[in-house]
Amino acid sequence: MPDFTPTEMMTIAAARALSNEDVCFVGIGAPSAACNVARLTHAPDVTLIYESGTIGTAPDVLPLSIGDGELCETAVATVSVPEMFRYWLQGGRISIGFLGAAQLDRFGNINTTVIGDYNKPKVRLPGGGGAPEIATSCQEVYITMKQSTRGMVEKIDFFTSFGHGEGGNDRERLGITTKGPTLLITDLAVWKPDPVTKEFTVVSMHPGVTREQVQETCGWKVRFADNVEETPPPTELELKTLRDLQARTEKAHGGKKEA
Amino acid sequence: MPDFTPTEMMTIAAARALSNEDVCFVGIGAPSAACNVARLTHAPDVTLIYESGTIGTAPDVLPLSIGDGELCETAVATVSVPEMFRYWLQGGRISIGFLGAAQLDRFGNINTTVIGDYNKPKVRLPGGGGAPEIATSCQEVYITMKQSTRGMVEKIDFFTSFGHGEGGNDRERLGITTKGPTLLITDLAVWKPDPVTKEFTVVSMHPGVTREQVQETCGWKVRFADNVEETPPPTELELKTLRDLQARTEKAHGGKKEA
Amino acid sequence: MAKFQSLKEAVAENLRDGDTVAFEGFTHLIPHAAAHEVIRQGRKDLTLIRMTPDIIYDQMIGMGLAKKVIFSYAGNPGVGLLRRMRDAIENGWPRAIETVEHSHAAMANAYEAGAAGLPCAVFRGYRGAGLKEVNPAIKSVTCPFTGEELAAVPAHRPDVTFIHAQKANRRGDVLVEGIIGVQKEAVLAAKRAIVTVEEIVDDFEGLHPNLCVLPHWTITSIVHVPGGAHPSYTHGYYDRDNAAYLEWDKISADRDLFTQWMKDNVLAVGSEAFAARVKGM
Amino acid sequence: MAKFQSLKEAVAENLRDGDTVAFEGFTHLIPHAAAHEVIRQGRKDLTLIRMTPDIIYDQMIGMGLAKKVIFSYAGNPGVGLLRRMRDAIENGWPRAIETVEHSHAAMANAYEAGAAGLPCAVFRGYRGAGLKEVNPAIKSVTCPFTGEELAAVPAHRPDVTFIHAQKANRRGDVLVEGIIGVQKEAVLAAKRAIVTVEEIVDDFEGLHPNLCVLPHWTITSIVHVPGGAHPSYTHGYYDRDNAAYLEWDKISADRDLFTQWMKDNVLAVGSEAFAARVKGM
Repeated sequence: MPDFTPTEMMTIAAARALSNEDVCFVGIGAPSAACNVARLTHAPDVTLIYESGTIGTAPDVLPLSIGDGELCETAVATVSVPEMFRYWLQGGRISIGFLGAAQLDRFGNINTTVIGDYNKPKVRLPGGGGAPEIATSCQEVYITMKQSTRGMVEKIDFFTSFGHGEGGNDRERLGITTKGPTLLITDLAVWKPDPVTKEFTVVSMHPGVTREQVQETCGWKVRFADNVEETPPPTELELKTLRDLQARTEKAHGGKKEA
Repeated sequence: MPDFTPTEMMTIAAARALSNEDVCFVGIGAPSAACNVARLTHAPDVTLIYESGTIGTAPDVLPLSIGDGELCETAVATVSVPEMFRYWLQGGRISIGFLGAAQLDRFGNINTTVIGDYNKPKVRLPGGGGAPEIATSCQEVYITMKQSTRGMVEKIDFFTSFGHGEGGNDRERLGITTKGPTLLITDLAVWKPDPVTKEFTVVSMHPGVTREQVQETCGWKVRFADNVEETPPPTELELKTLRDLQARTEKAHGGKKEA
Repeated sequence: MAKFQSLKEAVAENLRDGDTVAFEGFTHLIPHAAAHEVIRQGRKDLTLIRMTPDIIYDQMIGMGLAKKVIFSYAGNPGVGLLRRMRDAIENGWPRAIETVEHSHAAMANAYEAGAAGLPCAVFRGYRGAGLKEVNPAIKSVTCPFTGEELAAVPAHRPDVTFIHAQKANRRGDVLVEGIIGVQKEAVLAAKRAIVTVEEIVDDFEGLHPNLCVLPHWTITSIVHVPGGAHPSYTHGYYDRDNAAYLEWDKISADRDLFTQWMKDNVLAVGSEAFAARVKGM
Repeated sequence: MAKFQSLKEAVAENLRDGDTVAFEGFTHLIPHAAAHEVIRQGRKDLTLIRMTPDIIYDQMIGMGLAKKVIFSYAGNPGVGLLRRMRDAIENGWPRAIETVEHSHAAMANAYEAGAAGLPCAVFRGYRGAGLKEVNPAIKSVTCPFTGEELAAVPAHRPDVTFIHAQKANRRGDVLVEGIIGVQKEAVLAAKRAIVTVEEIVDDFEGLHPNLCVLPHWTITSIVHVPGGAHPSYTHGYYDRDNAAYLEWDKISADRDLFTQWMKDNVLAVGSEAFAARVKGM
């Protein structure tokens, strides 16, 4: 088993959740790395869409923004941003939306807007961007984030995007027909919502991770599935693909001025 | 003064109403000929838009349909039909909409839908196409048609597109802010709406035309302006431009199979 | 995911009696070959959606396939009236058809709303227009900010959309160029989309990024039918057969002449006949 | 009709204190040179509209030009937070600003509605989202056919829109290529539109018909500013200066450092400085 970091494990576990048939709406950071590792390993035909309007893109390095030039150069087509949000996202064409979170609760509700009160924020975060509609228009939502008690909280300060509300059939009650968050991949574990309560439940822990570590880094009382599996460690190919991608990215984004 | 037909006079009088600053939404038949004669004579910079999505087009021959290939080949840009109707027509970007009519009343209301009852038509005409919104979204509407008591009627059978309703400030009452029909050009005369009643009034008769002829070919009691002018006859250049255009068109549309 | 198949297979697998179907192409790229295959397979009780019914629906209506037509301009462009459609409306021949009539703006917006996954389209339209009185599918919503009353029509959501396009690549992505009409919207609004193309190429290498390309996962079936738009045209391949449009006015004026023409030119031949029709155009 | 003029003239003639203004470009083609000219001319009390405020509005806000920002994602893309915007919101430095916050979908739809001449945009959005509770500009309409409640937001109608584009021709038509974002919509929604371009060419001969071209009669003013998007990029001309985005995180972290940087790099120089900044990129 090769050495790997928890973040690498998180990215690779997320990559594995994607298939050739998926059409993914990709955010920046971890989701982008995961989607491109999938594309470069087991899912060469996965369709990656960035909200800048680039459809079916295949960048050689990870973009720094969701609108880097390479996304357009390698895309099947690049459409306007209104079209992206109307025809492709709202039109129900996206199977998987990837979201990150500053704060997350056990029902997959996400806050990336403010810490503290909205009108007098302690910290003004970037806000939702595409997230409010990604969360409800994609057929499913996958969430990736590193675990911390600051991030995984009992109660989020602001509902940037809706997951399962207070659980159960809260989505249906709002008339939302998509599945919402069906997968949470952290640096320690893989979580899935309980079929009835919709509370995220640990179904797999990454190699060497203990239940105590998962609980210590999570702000709510963690539920574990009856049979918690061990996440298969990264393969040599997965790890090499991710590291090569990151090395290419590092080199490209160092900026030509410094070069 | 060269010889010319009433239809030629009509087309040329319509052409003269256009300027370099105009952005015209062009229908097929007489309006298309008029717009292109304007472009080929005194208004080389007039912008012609066809509802097929072709913006700023400059065809060498008149199209048979509003979507002929040459319209696209010579256009500044060709956009989708939803964009054409949303951004360009509804967006208020068109200064002049040209409309023809199967039936017209004295207030510029047009019928191209049915003769007789809508549900049991005597004659099912093509319908409105773009006309209902051209009539209300263009800054002004110019109407061209040949006079006949069948066409210029006391009461139209169907309101395909709205002119001045029953006159006066009917447009304002419906919340319509555009001017509506401001010019009617027939094979016999030029008409403008009375500033107050909005009834079409003859302001100019084509060379050799009498008041009796205008009245005989019109189904309502015709109002004449205090000073009815004589339409200046076609110039040599205007006539040559129109006839050359029509000759080129005839040749192109005869169809290559017969050629 | 796009399947490459024959027109016969594509129609047989995807279009059922009673379906709501759109054949789009705004003057340009009208999918005539596909319509002829549908006529040969004898589909019944179709609801036909199309901005400009044109010759293509005149033929389908005249052959009795349609129970309802949703449209905005029923003319033979630049020529005159659609005589088979008129005969069905005025005289019920060969069967009575229901019509749902809109303006172009409403139809274009309804496709746009369908592609956008919305239940209805909202636009500024039909002010003072008579269609509001005769078409119950025209309603309104009020702008919650200004109080303005805007028109609303149901989104188009066809069971099947047929279009004709210039090219597909081997993955099944489709390129539409020139007068692109409402084709992208009609495809994205539909449950299933069938595309006939002039040409299948290896890849779209070198294509400008902002062109109208429909990714393979938006298409159900791709069929190679050179000339498949005739007598409409395909930008970059062949011109509009204006003479055929003029000729249609005569053929369609008479029920017997029409019936015989359809037998000879549609029922008795296959979609491979289209290639010859555009030779030299 | 587009006038060709200097950036100084274009800003002086078209932008007034108190105006509502959009500087658009989705990561690509952000009109930095135009923003710097506005800062030099010291416009006040602006309402700034932009999906992603980015460095461009961080600078304008930090220099005290803005009284209100309408936005959907206030981050330094791929880097982190916008520190000058945060300082204004959290601490009122250099002045308090009002914020009107939307989702990307809402902002994109609001531009689309502005271009389409509508008073509001209607879309399926904000379901279960907290912004509905804190932004009174988010309302709803009910679909008259299905009863579904849809989100509605006011259309964007800026007094002035600034964009940067690849090319203008001598007539004043403008070509935008690559990631086209909401630029066409932002221009068509605005009362006046100012476009900085990399290059002015004689004509657009040979251009594909379906590209994003804004005709000259939709543009108020065209200004030739090579490099005018830096540190954003212009597809076909120069790449994104990612290092500058990373560096901004440090500059903007400190009020004094920021102020000094703005003096040296904005106030003391002219728009001709941009060409040098993209040399070799």
